Amino acid sequence: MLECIPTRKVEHTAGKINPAKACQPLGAMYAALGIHGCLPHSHGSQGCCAYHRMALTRHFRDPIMASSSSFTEGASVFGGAANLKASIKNVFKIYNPEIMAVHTTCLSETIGDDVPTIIKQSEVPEGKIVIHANTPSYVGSHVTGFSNMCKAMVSYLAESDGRAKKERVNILPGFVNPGDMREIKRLVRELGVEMTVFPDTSNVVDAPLTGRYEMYPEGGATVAEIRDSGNSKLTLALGAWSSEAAGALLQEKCGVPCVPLKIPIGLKATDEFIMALKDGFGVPVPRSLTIERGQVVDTLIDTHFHYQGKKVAVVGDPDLVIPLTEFLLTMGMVPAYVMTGTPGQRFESEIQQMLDEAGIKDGVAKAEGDLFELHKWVKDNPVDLLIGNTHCKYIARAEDVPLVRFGFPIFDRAVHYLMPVVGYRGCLRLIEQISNALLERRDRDCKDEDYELIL
Amino acid sequence: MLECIPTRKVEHTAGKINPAKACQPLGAMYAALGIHGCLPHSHGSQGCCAYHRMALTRHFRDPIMASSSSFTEGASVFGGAANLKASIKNVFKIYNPEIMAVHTTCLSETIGDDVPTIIKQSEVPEGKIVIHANTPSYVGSHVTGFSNMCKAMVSYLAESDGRAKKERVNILPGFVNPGDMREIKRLVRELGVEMTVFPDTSNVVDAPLTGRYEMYPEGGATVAEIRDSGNSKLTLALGAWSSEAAGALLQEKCGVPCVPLKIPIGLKATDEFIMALKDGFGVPVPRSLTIERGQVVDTLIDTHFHYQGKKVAVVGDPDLVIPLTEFLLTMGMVPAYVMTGTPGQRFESEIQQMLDEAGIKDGVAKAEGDLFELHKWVKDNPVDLLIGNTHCKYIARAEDVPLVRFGFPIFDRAVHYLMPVVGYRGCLRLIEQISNALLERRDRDCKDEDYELIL
Amino acid sequence: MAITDERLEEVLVTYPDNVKKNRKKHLLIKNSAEACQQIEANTRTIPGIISQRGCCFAGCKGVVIGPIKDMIHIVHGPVGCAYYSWGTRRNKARADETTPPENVYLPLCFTTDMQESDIVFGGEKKLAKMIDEVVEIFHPRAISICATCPVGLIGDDINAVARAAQERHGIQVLAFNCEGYKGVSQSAGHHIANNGLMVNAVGKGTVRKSGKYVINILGEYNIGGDGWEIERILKECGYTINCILPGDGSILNIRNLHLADLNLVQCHRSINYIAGMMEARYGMPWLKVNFIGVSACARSLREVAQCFGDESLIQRTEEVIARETARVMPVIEHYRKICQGKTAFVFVGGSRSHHYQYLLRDLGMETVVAGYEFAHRDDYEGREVLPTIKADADSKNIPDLHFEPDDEFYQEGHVYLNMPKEKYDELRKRIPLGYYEGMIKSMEDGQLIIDDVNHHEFEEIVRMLKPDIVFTGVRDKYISHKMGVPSRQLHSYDYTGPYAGFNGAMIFAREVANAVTTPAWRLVTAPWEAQKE
Amino acid sequence: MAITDERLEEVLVTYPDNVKKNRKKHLLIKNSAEACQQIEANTRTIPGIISQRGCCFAGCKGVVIGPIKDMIHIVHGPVGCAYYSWGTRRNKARADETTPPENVYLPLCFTTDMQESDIVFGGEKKLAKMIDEVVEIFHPRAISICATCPVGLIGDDINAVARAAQERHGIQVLAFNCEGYKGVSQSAGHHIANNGLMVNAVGKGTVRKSGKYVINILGEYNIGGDGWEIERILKECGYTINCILPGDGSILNIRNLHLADLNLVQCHRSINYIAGMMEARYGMPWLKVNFIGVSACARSLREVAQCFGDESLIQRTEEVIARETARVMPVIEHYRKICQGKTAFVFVGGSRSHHYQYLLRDLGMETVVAGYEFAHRDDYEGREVLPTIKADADSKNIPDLHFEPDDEFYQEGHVYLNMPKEKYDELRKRIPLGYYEGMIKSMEDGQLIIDDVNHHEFEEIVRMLKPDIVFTGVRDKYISHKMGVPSRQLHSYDYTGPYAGFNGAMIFAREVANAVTTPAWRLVTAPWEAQKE
Repeated sequence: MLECIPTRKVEHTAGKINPAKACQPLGAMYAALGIHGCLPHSHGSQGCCAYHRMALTRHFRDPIMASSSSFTEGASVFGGAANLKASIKNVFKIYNPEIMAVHTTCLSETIGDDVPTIIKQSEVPEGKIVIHANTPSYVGSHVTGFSNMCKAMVSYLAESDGRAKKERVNILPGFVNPGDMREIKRLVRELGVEMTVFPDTSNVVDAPLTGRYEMYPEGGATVAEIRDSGNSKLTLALGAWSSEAAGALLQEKCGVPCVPLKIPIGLKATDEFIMALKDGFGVPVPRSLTIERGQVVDTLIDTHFHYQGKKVAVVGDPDLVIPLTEFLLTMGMVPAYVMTGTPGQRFESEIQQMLDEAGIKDGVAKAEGDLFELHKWVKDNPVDLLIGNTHCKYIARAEDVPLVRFGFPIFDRAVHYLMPVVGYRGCLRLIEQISNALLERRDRDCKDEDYELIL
Repeated sequence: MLECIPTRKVEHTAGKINPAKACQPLGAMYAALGIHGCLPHSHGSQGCCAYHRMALTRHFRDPIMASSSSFTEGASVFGGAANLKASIKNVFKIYNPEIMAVHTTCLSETIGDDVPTIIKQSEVPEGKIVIHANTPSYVGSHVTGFSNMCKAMVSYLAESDGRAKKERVNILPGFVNPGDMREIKRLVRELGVEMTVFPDTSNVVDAPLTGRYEMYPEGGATVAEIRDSGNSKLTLALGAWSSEAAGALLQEKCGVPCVPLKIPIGLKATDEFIMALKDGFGVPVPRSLTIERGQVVDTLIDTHFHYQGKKVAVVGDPDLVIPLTEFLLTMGMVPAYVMTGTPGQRFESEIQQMLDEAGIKDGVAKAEGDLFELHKWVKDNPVDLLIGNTHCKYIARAEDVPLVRFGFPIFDRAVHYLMPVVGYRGCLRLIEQISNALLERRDRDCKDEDYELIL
Repeated sequence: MAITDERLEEVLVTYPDNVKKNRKKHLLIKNSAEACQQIEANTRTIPGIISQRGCCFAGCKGVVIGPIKDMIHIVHGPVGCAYYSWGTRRNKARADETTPPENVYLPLCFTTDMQESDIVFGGEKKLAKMIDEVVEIFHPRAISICATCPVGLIGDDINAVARAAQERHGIQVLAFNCEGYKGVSQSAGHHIANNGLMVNAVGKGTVRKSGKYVINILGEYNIGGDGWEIERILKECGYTINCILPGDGSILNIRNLHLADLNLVQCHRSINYIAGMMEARYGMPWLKVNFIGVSACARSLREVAQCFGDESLIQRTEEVIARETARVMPVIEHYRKICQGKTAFVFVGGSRSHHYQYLLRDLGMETVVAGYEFAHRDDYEGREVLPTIKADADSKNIPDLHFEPDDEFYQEGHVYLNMPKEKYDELRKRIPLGYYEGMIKSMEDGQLIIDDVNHHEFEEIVRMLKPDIVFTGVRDKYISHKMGVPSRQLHSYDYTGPYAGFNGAMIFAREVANAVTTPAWRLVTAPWEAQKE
Repeated sequence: MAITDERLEEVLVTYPDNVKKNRKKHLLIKNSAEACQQIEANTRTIPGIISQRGCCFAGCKGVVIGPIKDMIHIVHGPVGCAYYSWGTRRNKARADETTPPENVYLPLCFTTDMQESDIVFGGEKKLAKMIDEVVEIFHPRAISICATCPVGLIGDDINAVARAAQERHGIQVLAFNCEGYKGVSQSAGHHIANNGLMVNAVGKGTVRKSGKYVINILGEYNIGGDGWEIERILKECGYTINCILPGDGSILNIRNLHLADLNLVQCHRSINYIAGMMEARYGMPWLKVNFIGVSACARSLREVAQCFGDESLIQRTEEVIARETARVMPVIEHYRKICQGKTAFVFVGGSRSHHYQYLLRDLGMETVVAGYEFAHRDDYEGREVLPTIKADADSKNIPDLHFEPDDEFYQEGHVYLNMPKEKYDELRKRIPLGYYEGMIKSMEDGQLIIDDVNHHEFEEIVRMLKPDIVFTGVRDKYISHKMGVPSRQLHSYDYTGPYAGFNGAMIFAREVANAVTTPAWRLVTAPWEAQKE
C-alpha cells in the first residue's frame, strides 16, 4: 500500500499533503448544532455546506441539518447580501428554527460580505434570532471555526443581569463527541453543581431512533440557557483552541470568571476538572468519583506492562491531543511524534514541556503538520502504535502499525461518538483500546509457541 | 496452530476435551465475594482454593481472598470436621470477616462431610455468621456453584418480618462481571426503585487502588440487606441457571414473588427487565432511558450492514449465551453454533426456539459441550465470528476467525470486567465490539484497492 | 398511496410564494396522457433551501478529475475543499500493466492550504512551489490543479502557473477553473472537467490496444468496483477495454481515448460532453448503456454487440448473458421474495436514479419517486429537448466547446463500426447510438419526478408516501432512518459493491433485502411507549 | 527498616496460640552468628490460614507432567482440576526435529469430567473409553492419567486402567496417583511425578545424541522461553542438549535421559529426585546450576565447563561469557540506575526465590524477605541437613524409591566426565556436584526468611518493610498493588520472558524498572483526598 511514498528524504514545505485539519466552517456548523433549535447556515457556495454536512454526517451517522446561501457566480462578484437575506426569510418560513447560526466561508470572506449588517437588514421573525461568526477557511482550522461560533454565542446571546451570580457553572466543552459532552455533564451532576453546557450536541447528533424524525432534536443548550450564562458564577473553558476565546469574552462581557482547562481526557486533566469544580463551588467530591478514579489507577497499575515504554505517534486536534499526550505519559508510553494539523506554536511548546518533564528525549511535537509528514516519520523510524483519525488507517496499513481511532473524523467505525473518552470512564476506554490494540498485535505476530492464554 | 486437531470426522463421547465449564466451588466463591465482609471458605484440599482464587484473580486482576480447610490424607480418610472447625476459629481470629461462606468440594462431598452439623459445633464468635453451600464439583458447573451459594444466602439469611412488603426490589444479578452489576444498579436507580442486589461484587473484585489495602472492600451486599430481602415486594432473578433457585427459595421462604428473567443483555432482555420494574412498581420509565434505548435502535439500524447475515459461533455460560444469542438475532446475525459447557437440556430448547423463530435452519444448540467439539464444527464449516472466553483464542488462531471476548474467564485482555455488557449501554459495547471485529478483519484481508476510508 | 397534485400541494404549502412558484416547476407526476411533460432542471437552488447539491469544484475535482489515478491532483485553495473531497467517493483504482503502484496517488490529498496572506498577496508562487516539490517527491506523470472559490476572486492565474510548471518539469499540468460558485451544481464542474480533458489529453496518445473491438467506457466511476465488473463482462463477450473514464482511469489511457471504435456512455450527465466532442472531432459513435440490473445489463450488452454486427460477437454475447443470468437469477429470486411489491424513493446525483429503476424492477419493486440532484432537462426528458434548452446566466459561463473534424483521425461513425452507412443509420433508430431517452419515458403514470429535491420535500414526501426504502446519499440516509424508513446509499453503496453487472445485482439484492428486514425495525418503539399508545 | 524479632512478634500477635507457635518456626531472620539456623518446612498448612500453596495434583500434573508436549494428559476427575491447570503455567513448547506439530498437545485439555454417577459407580470405564477415543483421534505417543481427589477415595484403579489401555493400544499409558489431598503441598506431586517418570520412562530409550558433551537440563520449565535461552547459551559453549525436563520436553527424549554425560539441575526442589535416582541407577553426576542473573549464569557456565575439564571448552565458555556480558551489561547498567538500592520481597514456589536474588543483586537491589511456598529444609539450609529430616505422616505416604546400579549403563561419575577419580573428587569440593547449598547461606544478616507465607504475614510484612517491589504469584500480586507496592509475578513473568540467561536478565531489568517507575504510582491519591491529609 502507498508504494508512492518514497523512502528517501524529501523536501515538503509548500501546501499540505494529506492534511490533518479541515476548515473553519465545519467547526462552526458543529458548534451551532449544540444550540437547541438551531439551524446552522453556511454563507457561501452550496458546495461548502454539502461538504460539511457530509463530513459531520459520516462521523456521527446522524442527520446534520444546515442551510446555505447558495452563491452563484453573480453573488460572488456582487456580494452575497441578497442571498443571505433570502436565506433568512426562507429558512424561518420553511424550517422554522429558533435560531439561525450563520458562518462565513472563504468565498464570502474573500468578497468581504458584511454579515452583521446584512443580518440587521434581514426579515427575522419576532422571537427568532440570527447570530453569526466569521470563519474564513484560510485561517486556522475546523477547531478555530468551532471556537469562533462559541464566541458568537457569547457575543450575541450571553447577558448579565448585574445581580449576584448564580451558583452555576458554565462549561464550554470544546470540540468533542456528544458522548463526551454527556459524560462531562454526568461528572458535574455527580458533584451536584448546577450547570449550563454550551454548545451541547448530545442528543442532537446522536439522537435516538424512535420512529419520529425531529429536525431539531431535544438536545442542545437553549437560547435562554446561553443567555443566562452571563449570570453564572464560573466558566470552565475546556480546550485552549476551542473554548478559551468564548470563555474570555464571557468574562469580559458579563464578568463571569473563566478558568481555562484541558479537555478532561486522562487522569490528570480529569482531576483538574473535578478540582476546579470542587474549589469553585466548595462541594465535596463524592465517594463514587473517588472509586471511579481509583479504578483507573488500579487499571493503570495492573496493566502497565501491556503498553509502558511503547512508542506511539499521535495526531489530532490540539485540544484533544494535548491531554491525550499527557495521559499517554501517565500510562508510561513514549509519545514519539505528536502532531496537530491546526496551527499554534503553543501546541508545540506544551507538548515539548510534557515530554521534557517525562524525560523523553527524541519526541517531536509539531503544529500545523500533515499526515504525509507523519507518515514519513513513521516510515523512517517506526512506532508501536498510531493514534489518530480514520485518515491514519493508510499509514497504519502501509507501515503495518496498529491504529487506535481517536478524534475527528472517524468514518470507518461506528458507535465511537457515543463512547466517552473524557473523564475517568474515558480513561478506561482509552486504556482498553490501547492495550487491546497492542495485545492483538502481539497475538497476531507471535509464533505459535508464544501464543498465550494469559496476557 | 493446533495441527493435532484432525480434519477427519471423529468420535468423542467420553469426558471433555477443552472443557467449556469450570467446577462448582469457583462459582460459589465468586458469589460469596458479593456479600460485604465475607470470606469464602473452601472445604477441601488447599489446591482447590488456590486454583479458584487464581482463576478469579486472573479474570478480575484484583485480590480474591478465600481460605481453605487444607485437607491432608488423614482428613480425607477420617473426615474434615476438625479441619473446618479449626478453619472457622482461625479465620475469625486472624482475618476477622463478618461472615464466612463455606462451600464444599468433590473431596469433602465424596467423603460425605456433614457441613451444617460441623458448623453448628464450631466456635463462631458472637455476631459473626457462617453459611454454607454444597457444591460437589462433579455436578453441574461453576454456574451451579454460584446458584447454590446464592441459595445459601437466602436459606441462611433472608427473613420475613411478616409485615407489609417494602417497596423494594431484590435483584439476583447472576454470574456477571462487577461492571454489569453496577450497570444493573444504575438502571434500577434511573427508574427510582429501591433495591437490594445480592450477590454484588462491584467494588469488591474491581476495587479502586487508593494506596490502602482492604481485605473486605466497601462493596457487596451487607448481611443486613440480605436478611431484609425477605421483606421486599419483588425479586427479579436474572438468569435461570444462576439465580432462579435462590429466587424461588426466597418466594417459598418469605413470600416474595419472584420474576425469573434473562440477564439483561441485548435490547429485548433489557426491555423486559425495565418493564418488569415498571410493572412491578408502577413507576414511569424516564425519558433518559427512552433516549438510551433509542440510541441503541439507531445504532442497530445505522450499522446493520456491518454484521447482518454473518455467521457466528457463541460459547459461554447459559445465562449469558441465551440473551446474547437473542441479541445476535436482533442484530440480524446468524448464530450457527451456540454452546454452553454447563448441562441443561433447557438451554438447547430455548436456543432452538429462538433460531426457529428467526427462521434459521442449520443452527446447532448444544448444552454440556466442549471447545474441541466447537473447534471441529468451525473447522468443518467456518464462521465469520467467534464469541467466547479466552480459551476460544486457540480456535480463533487455528481457524483464522475473529474473536470477540465475552463471558468468563477472560485472561488475556484487561478492563473488560469494568465495562458492562448488560443494559442499553451494554448493547452499544457489544455492537461496537462485534462490528469492529468484522471491520478489522475486512481491513486486514482486503486488497489495497478495497481498503476504504469510509465503512 | 399514490401522489396527486392535491397532495403535492400539501407539501408546497409551507413555502413562501416565490419559492413555491419556483419549486412547482421541478416536480412532476408522470402522466403519459400529456404529450410532453416538461420539468425545470439545472437552475439555481433557492438560497436557504436545504438542497443535496454540491458545487462546481465537487463536480470537476471530486467527480471527474479526482479518480484519475496516475495524476497528482493539487487543490488550490484553503484546506477544506481538498480535505472533504479526499477519499470520500469510493472510486476504486489499482495498479495495472501500464501504471505501476508507485504511480497510483489516489489515497493522497494535495492542497496549497491557502492562508490569509495568500488571499491577500496571491497564491501563485505557493502553488508553483508545491508543484515543484510534488514532482520531486513523487515523479507523477501529470498534475492537475483545481481551483476553489477564492482563486478566481483574487485572480490567481492557475493556467499560467500550469504552463510554466509544465515547461519546467516536462510533464503535463492541467489547470481547471472550477471555482465552487460557478454554475448551479456539480454539473458545471463536470462540463469544465470534460472540456479540460478534451482539450489537453484526449488525442495526445498514440497507442491503440490490440483487439478486434476496442471500446471506451465513459462516465463509469468504478464505485465499489462497478467498472471492474462491467469490464469483466465486456471482456468475456470479446471486447478490449481501451479506457474507463474516469474510474480506475489513467491519464495515459485517456490520451488514447480516440484510438477506439466505440464510446459507451454510462452516466450521461457527467460525461456526455466528451462523448459528443469526440463524435464531433473524431466521428466516433457513442452508445448510451446501462449495466445496472440484470435485464438492463443484458439489453445493453446486446446493443453493444449489435453495434459491430458481428454474428460471432452476438452469439458470444448471448452465451455470456445466458450463463450469467442462470448463475445469478436463483440468488435474485431468493431476495425477490423479500423485496417483491415494496416501494422505493430514489434520489441520487445523475443517471443512477434512472438506472436503478431497472434493477429494482428485477426485484419486483416499484420506484414511486425518482429525481436527480444536478441533472439537466435532457436527463429527464431525453436528448430531443436539447435544442429547446436555453442558456441562462449560470450556464453561459461554462464554455461549450465546438470541435472541427480532426484531420488525421476523423472517420464516419459507420466506418468505426465497420458497417455500411445504411445499416448504421438503421441501427441508430433501434438502439441509443448518440441518444439518451431520459428518465421520464421509462417511468409509470402516477410516479413522482423531482428535480433538486430539498429537505422539506424529502421529509414531507417520505412521510406521505411511506416508501419501504429510500435510495439516496449519506446526508438524507439518517433522516430516513429516524423516520423509520430503511435506506441505502446509492453514491457509496454503503461501502459494499459492486452493484453493476450480474454480480452487482446479486449484491444489491442482498443489501436491499437486509436493509428492509433488519430485525431492529420491529423494535423501534420502546415497550413502555407502546403501552401508552 | 530492618526486621527484628520484636517486629516479627507484632506480626504474629494476632494468631491464636497454636498458630503462633507453629508459624514462629517458619520464620527466620538470617543471623550468621548462629551456627545452624533451622527453619520448619514441608509441614502442613494450618486449616483456615490463607496460604499460597496448591496441592499434590498441581505439583504432579500442573508442574512436572503437564509440560511434556508429545503426551496426552488425561485428568481423571471432575472437570475443575483439568480446567484450572489448562494453559496457565506458560511452559512453552514447540515442534522440533523429533516431534512434529501434529504430536504437540500442550494447548489442549483432557478430563474425564466425572459426574455424580461416576463417583457412585466408579469412573474406570469412562476413563478407559476416553483413552480409546483419544488414541483414535490424536494418535499420541503416550498418555498420562493424573488422579484428582475423589479417584483415590472411590477406589478407581487407574494403574489397572493404564496397563490395560497400554496393551490395547501399544503405547505407554502412565498413571499418577497424585490426588490433591496427598502430602502438604505441590511438593508431594513433584515427587510422585519424578518417581513415575523414573520407573516408566527414563532408560527406555536407545538414542544417544551425537556430540562431545551431551547434557540434560532438569527442573527447567521453559517459562517464557527460559529453557530456550539457556539452551542457546549452552549450545554456543559447545554442549549438546539431550533433553530439557520437563520444559519443551518430549517423552521421546525423556526415555533417553540416561544417554547423557551430566545432569544440570535448575529447580532443585521439583527435580532433585530424578537427579538422585539417576545417580543411583546410572552413576550419572548432577550439578546444581542457576542461570538467573548475569553473574550467576556466568558462574554456572564456568562450573559446567569445569565438569568436563576440557580447556577448549573452558576457553569457549569464557568467550561466550565475555561476548554476552559485553552485549547485555550496558542495558543492565541503564536499568540498574533506576533499580539501585531498591528492596525486594521475593516469595515464589521453589528455587526461584533463591535464584532471583542473584539477578536482583546484578541490579543493585536487596532482597529483604525471601521464602518458598513448598520447599523442604534442604532448599533453605542445604542438602547437608537431609539426613536430619524426619519423615512425618504426610511425607511418608509418598514412596522414596531406591535404585540399584543398572547392569548395562552404570558407570562411576568421573567416567561420565572423562576425568580421573581424584580430579573428580577434588572438583566436587569446589562446585555443587551432587550438592545444593540452599538459600539461607547466600542471604545477608537481618534478611527475613519465611516458609509458606500466608496472607496475614504477607500483608503485615509488606506494610512493615515497605519493599519497593514484590515478586510473587498472581494471587498476591494485586494485594501488593492495592498496598501501593509494585509487583512482578515470578511464576509467569507477567507474560513476558525469558528471564533466564543473558537475554532474560535484560528483559527482567526492563520489566522491574518499568514496574517501579510506572507514572501512575505518583497519582495514587486523588487530589481531593490529598487536600484532606
